Amino acid sequence: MRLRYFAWLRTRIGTSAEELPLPAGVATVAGVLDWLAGRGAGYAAALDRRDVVRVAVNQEFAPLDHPVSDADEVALFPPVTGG
Amino acid sequence: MRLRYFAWLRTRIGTSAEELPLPAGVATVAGVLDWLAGRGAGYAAALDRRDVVRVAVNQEFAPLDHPVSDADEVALFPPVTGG
Amino acid sequence: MIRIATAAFDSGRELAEFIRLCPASTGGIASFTGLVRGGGTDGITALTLEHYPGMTERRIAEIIETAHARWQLDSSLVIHRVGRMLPGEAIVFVATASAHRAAALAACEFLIDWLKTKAPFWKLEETSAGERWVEPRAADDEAAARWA
Amino acid sequence: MIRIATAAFDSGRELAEFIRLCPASTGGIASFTGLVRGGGTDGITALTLEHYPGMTERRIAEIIETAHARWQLDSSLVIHRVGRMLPGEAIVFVATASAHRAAALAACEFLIDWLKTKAPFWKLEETSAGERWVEPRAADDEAAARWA
Repeated sequence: MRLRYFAWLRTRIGTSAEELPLPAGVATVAGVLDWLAGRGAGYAAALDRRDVVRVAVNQEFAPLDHPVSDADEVALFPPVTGG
Repeated sequence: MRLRYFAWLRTRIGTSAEELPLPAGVATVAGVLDWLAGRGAGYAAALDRRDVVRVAVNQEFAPLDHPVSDADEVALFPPVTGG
Repeated sequence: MIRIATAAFDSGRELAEFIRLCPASTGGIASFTGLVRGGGTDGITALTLEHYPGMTERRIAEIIETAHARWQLDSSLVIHRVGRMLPGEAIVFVATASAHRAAALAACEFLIDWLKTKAPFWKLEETSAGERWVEPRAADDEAAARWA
Repeated sequence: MIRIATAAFDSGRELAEFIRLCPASTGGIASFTGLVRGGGTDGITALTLEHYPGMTERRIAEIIETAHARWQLDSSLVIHRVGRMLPGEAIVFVATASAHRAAALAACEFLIDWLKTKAPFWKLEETSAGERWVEPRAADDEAAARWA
């Protein structure tokens, strides 16, 4: 699975992208967030407030129950502030 | 009194401006319109449909009962269509 | 700022200059450009804008004053062309600047709505069939009335 | 038309070029320019816009498609700056063209409202006190929700 991080999720996790194999049993966006939160202090800090974490799967906004597979690009970022 | 005509009121009356002494007894915008309508065929044609004639006295929009004096500039024109 | 233009002007250049003069507090600039429409079934070949020198500037100044009283604007600009112009040329340009976009956008829309219905300008269209004075549109009156 | 700009751009020049390419049927062009605000008590010294290459363009394309489905537009343009920029520089430029002004004005406002809330961009402000990621504003969400 390709993971991408933006804005303060990127700075807290400490990288903008990484390739990680999707663990067995992780099949939804919520599952990905739970799994990542356990990967270390940076991840935990980034995912501390889940209500302000947004997710895109294959570059489309995705809700927590959205399915994910190992072939997906999953991006995590805060609410957008462009324009 | 200085009279000014714009758009199709100007073309029907045949002039864009004229100086005419205000007749005795004419004291309002409505009075001016009645008086002018009797001055000839061009004026009558221009003032045929009073509901689409707008008036400004001294460059301010004025209703039919607005007072006029011989020192005023009175302008007659159709509804505006700028912008 | 108000300008009655007797020759063609370039909206892009006006917008650039307007933005250049905005204070540091400006966060959003809205603009509207009205063009002489060409082509179509009515086939306008030229448009002549008549105005009432003196009263026109005064009315535009009042409309701008109303906008500044209603919205917190850093600046505003109205340019209105007069005389004869061709399809594709700009008739009117409005720009507004504010700290926040909502004020700039609303004031820009207000200015063009009121310019269309409350400032002394009259349009004469030329088509292959001859000349005709443009009739006021009920939609313009309704648009202007929204701000009352 | 969509453009992600990595260097400063000139809204006036963009508006001029946009108008030049409008068809003969266009009667009104609305535009909005968002600037990096300077000065004030927060004293922003620079702003960095981060985006999600690929998804950002895709989302903007969808937002533009929504605008064209909702209003009769002759054309539209969105330019969004990314990277580090200074006070007074343009962050975003939106332009819309239509036969009639109401469509152009509404679509322009819609586009900027949705760009602010539905396209992946993130603002990092630099001030004398350090850097901070900009928080989303409830007013922006409310503005975007008006069009739902």
